[in-house]
Parts: sequence; C-alpha cells; structure tokens
Amino acid sequence: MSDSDWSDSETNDDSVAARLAAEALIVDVDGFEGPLDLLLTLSRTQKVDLRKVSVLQLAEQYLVFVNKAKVLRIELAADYLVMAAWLAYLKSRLLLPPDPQDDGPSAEDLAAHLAFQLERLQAMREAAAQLMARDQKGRDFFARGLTEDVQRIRVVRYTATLLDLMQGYARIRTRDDFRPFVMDRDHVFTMEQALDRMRGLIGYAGDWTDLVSYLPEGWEVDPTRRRSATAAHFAAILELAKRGQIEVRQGETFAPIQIRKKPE
Amino acid sequence: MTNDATPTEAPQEAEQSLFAAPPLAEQERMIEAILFASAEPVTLRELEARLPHGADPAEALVLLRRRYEGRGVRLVKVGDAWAFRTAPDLGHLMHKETVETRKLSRAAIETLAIIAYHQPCTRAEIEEIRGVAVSRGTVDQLIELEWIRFGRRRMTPGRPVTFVVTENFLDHFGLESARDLPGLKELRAAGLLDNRALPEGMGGKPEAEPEEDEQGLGQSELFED
Amino acid sequence: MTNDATPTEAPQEAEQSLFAAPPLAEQERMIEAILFASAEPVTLRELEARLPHGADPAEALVLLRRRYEGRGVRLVKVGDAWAFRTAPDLGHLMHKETVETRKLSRAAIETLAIIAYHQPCTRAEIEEIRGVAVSRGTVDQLIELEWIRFGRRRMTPGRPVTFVVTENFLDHFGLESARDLPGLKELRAAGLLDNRALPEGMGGKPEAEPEEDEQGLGQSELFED
Repeated sequence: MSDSDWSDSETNDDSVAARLAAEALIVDVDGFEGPLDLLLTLSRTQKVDLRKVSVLQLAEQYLVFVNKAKVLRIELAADYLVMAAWLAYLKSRLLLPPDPQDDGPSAEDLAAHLAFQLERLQAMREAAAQLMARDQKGRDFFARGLTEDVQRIRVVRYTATLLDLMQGYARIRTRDDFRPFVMDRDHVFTMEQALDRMRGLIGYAGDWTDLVSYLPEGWEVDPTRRRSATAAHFAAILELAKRGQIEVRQGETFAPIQIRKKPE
Repeated sequence: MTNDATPTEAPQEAEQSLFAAPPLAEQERMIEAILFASAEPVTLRELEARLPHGADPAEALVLLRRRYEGRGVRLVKVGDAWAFRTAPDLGHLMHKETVETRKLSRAAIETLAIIAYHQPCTRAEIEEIRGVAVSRGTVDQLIELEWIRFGRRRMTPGRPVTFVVTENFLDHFGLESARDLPGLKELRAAGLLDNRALPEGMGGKPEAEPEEDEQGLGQSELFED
Repeated sequence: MTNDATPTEAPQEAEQSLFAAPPLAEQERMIEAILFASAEPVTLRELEARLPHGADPAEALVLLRRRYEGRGVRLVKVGDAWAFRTAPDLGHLMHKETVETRKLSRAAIETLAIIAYHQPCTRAEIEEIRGVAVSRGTVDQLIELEWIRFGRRRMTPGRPVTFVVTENFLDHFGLESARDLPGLKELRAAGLLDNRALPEGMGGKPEAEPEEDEQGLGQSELFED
C-alpha cells in the first residue's frame, strides 16, 4: 500500500497524481482479505500500538477509502459496504453525546470490540507466521526413509457356546419332523383355468343359468374339489362381469348365483 | 520442540565447513541422519557427495557402525551401500498379531455336537446323522481347535477311525464330561426344541459313554434309538 | 555412548520373557527397532501391544530419548505417539529427501493457525476472527493435508461442526502437543484467545456465540492439563 495520506478527506480528486495514488490503493482492494484486513492495514498508518488505535480516526479512514472507490466507480464487495455503514453509525455515536435512554452497548464498547477484533486478527497473523517458521517435516527434519512393513498376522479365534452346540444338535435330531409343505395341485382349480372355460361357455348362456351347472365334470362331488372349482368359477364370472360380457344375479344371501350372456 | 540437546555449535560448524571438514563426531551425526532418512541404502560415494567438503565418510561409518553394535538397529553394508536395519534377533517385533473372533460355522457346530453326543463316532456316522457329507475342512478345523481328536479305530470292516471330544473341548464348554451334555428332553424343557412330539425313541439323550462304547455294539445301540 | 557394553546375552533374555518382562535395556532395543521401522509415530499403546508382556515402554522411552540426545536422529513425542526424526540442524543435507509441498495460501495458513490456537473451532468463529468468509477449498485443503479434522459438534443451535488439528499437524510442525504452540501462553494471557462476546447491536454480524462451558471445556482439555 502506498503511503498516501488516507486520513485526509480533502484529497483533491482533480490532481492526477492523487487520482493515480487513489487508484493504486483501490486496485489493491483485491489484495485485502475482507474489511477487517483493510481496517488492520489502515490502522498501521496511525503508527501506534493497536491497543491505542483511534477507532474514530480509523472509521474516518475507512469511509474515505470507500468514498474514493465510489468516485472511481469501483465496485466493492457487499461486506465492505456493510462495514462502511456500520462504521458510519459508530462514528456518529462516538461523536454525539450518549443517549441516556439507550441501554444497549455504549459507543465506547463497540469501539473497544472493534479494536479487540483487530488485535486478535493481528495476533493470529503473527501466530501463523511463527507456526510456518517452525522446522517442518519433509523440509527441515525427516522421517525414516526405509521403513519396514509390519506384517500383520491375523489370528482367527473361533468360538462357539454350549448353547450353539445344543441348538445344533437339537436341529439335527428334530429335522425329520419337518416335512416341506407341497401344494396339492390335483385338487385345485385355478381362476385362470375357470376363466378359459367360461369364455368358451358364455356364448351358450342366453338365459339365466345357475353357476353350479358350469362346474366341470368330476369336480362336483368331492367337497374339496367342489369348493376349489366353485371359488375359481365365481372369481372368473366376476371378471367377465367386470368386462361387461355377462350379467350376474343372486336372489338373496346363499341363493344360487345365476349368470347369462349380456344382451347385445 | 526441544532442541536443547542438539549441540548448539553444530550449525556453526556446518557453516565453517566451507573452510574445513566438520569434526568426525559431526560427520557421524550427518551420516546417521542421511542413512536414516534415505529410502535406499546409500553408497560411500553418495555420502561423500552429500557431506561437506573434506569429510571422510568411511571413517565416520566405522564409528557409527560401532555405535549401533548391540542396539535394536544396526548399520549394515548392502553391496557398496550402507543402511540401517533391524537387529536380526528382533525381527519378531515386526509382526503384529491381530486376533479376530469368529463364530464357528453351522456345519462345524453340528459335526462337533454329533461327536460330543455320540462319541466315539466315525465320519460315516456323522454323515448319516447330518444327512450330508462332512467336509474334510470341517473335521480338520475341529482338530486344529483341539476340540476333537482321533479315538480308537472301530473294529468293523474298513476299521474306520473314530472321533472323540478332547479335554480342551470340555474346558471350553465348561463341562466336566461329555455325559453332562443335556439330553433332548432337557433341550426341549429349555425351549431349545419345538414343543411337539418327537419321533419315537428320541425323547431321551443318547447315553454316550465313550469308554464303554468304543466298540460297534455300543454304537448300534445309539443309532437304533 | 559406546554400546559395547550392551549385554550379548540379550536374545536369551528375550526367550525368558515368557516368564518375566525383558530387562529395561532390552526393552529399549526393542522400541528402538520398532520406531526405526516406522515412518509414522507409534503410539504408546501400540508399543505396549508389541512388546513382550510386562514391558514398560514409557520407562524405556525415557532412556531411549536420552540416548539419542544430540545425535543425527532423535526421538520425538507427537501427541501420544513416538517417532524418530532427523535433527533439524541437518536439514540442509537432505535436499534429496525434501518433499515439495504445495504453497499454502495466506487464507489457508491463517485458517490453520486460528484452528490450532482456538480449537475446537467452528467455521463461524474462523470467519469472525478473519472478518471474511472461509472458502470451502481452504478447509478442504487443510483436511486433505490431514492437518485438521472434524471435532465434536458444538452444542449450540444448529450444532455446528468444529475443527481441531491432528497428530499429523503436530508431527509436521514438530510439536509434542497443541499446548506447545508458539506464543500460546502469551496469547491466552492477553485475552486474545477468549471468545469475547460481541456487544449487542453490533452491526450486521449475528455470529453464533459459542456456549461458554463447551468452549472452555474444549480448551482446557486440549491445553491445560
């Protein structure tokens, strides 16, 4: 940063030299890491210990900087403008006598906090520099170059409890009790089968006919087979009714179910 | 970082090396550091090149080698080059044992259970009870775990070997003898079995008495149940 | 420091270790071998696991550290772990081993320092101290270098993650612990590590105020004992 006098708000913008100087600084804004960094840099021009920095003066310096940026039509990032607004507010608070009705922090508190922030940032900068100045591994000191691999030997330990053992034995000795369930397909009439049958038969069903009469031969006597066939055919006629191919009726509960071909 | 120990005059000496070789002790330190950090053995020639002008690595190496005699690492010559290596008697430290606990497989548990309940028991008998072939690995594993061992051969055609459980087995499962294994009735009472009727003759625990049952006779008793 | 005195019967003693811990001198050799073989610091716990039963690595480490004082390599402590590293004054001999590290940006260096001195530290706190947003890349870079890692979440609204420095960080900068950071005491005495609350009504920066106890705890955990 140039040594131009930034606290001087009277800088003559018409002077080419001043303009150039201002531009140099403004262009430098890219080099600042945010408004706090800019404030820290500005505070150095006061050439005092950070603890004794005049926050009022600093606020003015900052506002001058922002105004110059405006004159030069340089866009500042939003956080620089937020800081400017806040510093303008702080500056007015610092200049005006304290409002007795305001129970918030005093202007002095706010100024002190800003000074603390600057001091802390400065301290962290110095700490970072000290850290980086330390001896570093791979630069000043070195680790072992020729390492030996530690062979990992995996020892597997198997465990089993008495319970595992007993359960295992019980499992074997009771295995014979289990007979896998096999579906007895001989006595099952599927809905698909029934649907196929009924499709072929409804052409003849001009009049109301009992559903029972449609059951296939050999399925009407044995109760198991009859139940299966009835259920399958009932499901099939519901499907056909849904498609609008037949009509279904039943006089009352448990009365015979009758079907007929839907009249065209 | 505690640099206190490092001789403070060392860096100065290093700077003086423009005019004179550093003292032998310093050369020794330098070689020690170079050999330590190098990924490969370093030749005498390279040491010469890396040490300050006028240094005599050969002489410093002799000192350094002596310094590491009897230590955990030693300075060894590898061809033309030098390197630090672990002392041979400490090679065992370069192993790291990790113990992994694993559950025994179902096949192994069932095989073990059959041997425990029916010992002495041949492979054919195990297979008959389990209804599947017993893999060699399963038996080997149980033998390796020292939970089963070979018993006396059965006096039947082919004289098949038998398996019995070991003391280790009893130890591991907290049993005084294999006879302490609970029978099926007790298993059921403990809720380990379905509470339904067992096939005939399966109600009780087979009385495995290894000593007496060594012969085929005792076995047939067991399996006819 | 002539080691001729090291007992040649050492290996036999090692065999006796089934019954008793090996003598301290032997433990020292063993640790020397283990640490020489590793580029990474080895934790006390791992040393304990790898040494024969009954050995006391802590005691042997004291002896070993003393033995290497002023040598070309030295024994350093990194957190709970130990490693041999070359003496820093000999760095100039190691151009061959020097690792070219990516140049860290100013933002990255400052962020690293803030985390190290304020850990555990949230992103909002870093941003408050630097007065500027922390870019994702900066944090990522530090994590990639394994110099910082995520710490415990802060118990404040939003439960923000915190960052702490790693053992790798300590190792890289030759620090025994985060307490040994340069100037830490002075900074603390000056109140510059306090998490001073912002006066109310401070414009436009409603930064999360870390809960005092949590912050205090973390700090004391890391630095004060």
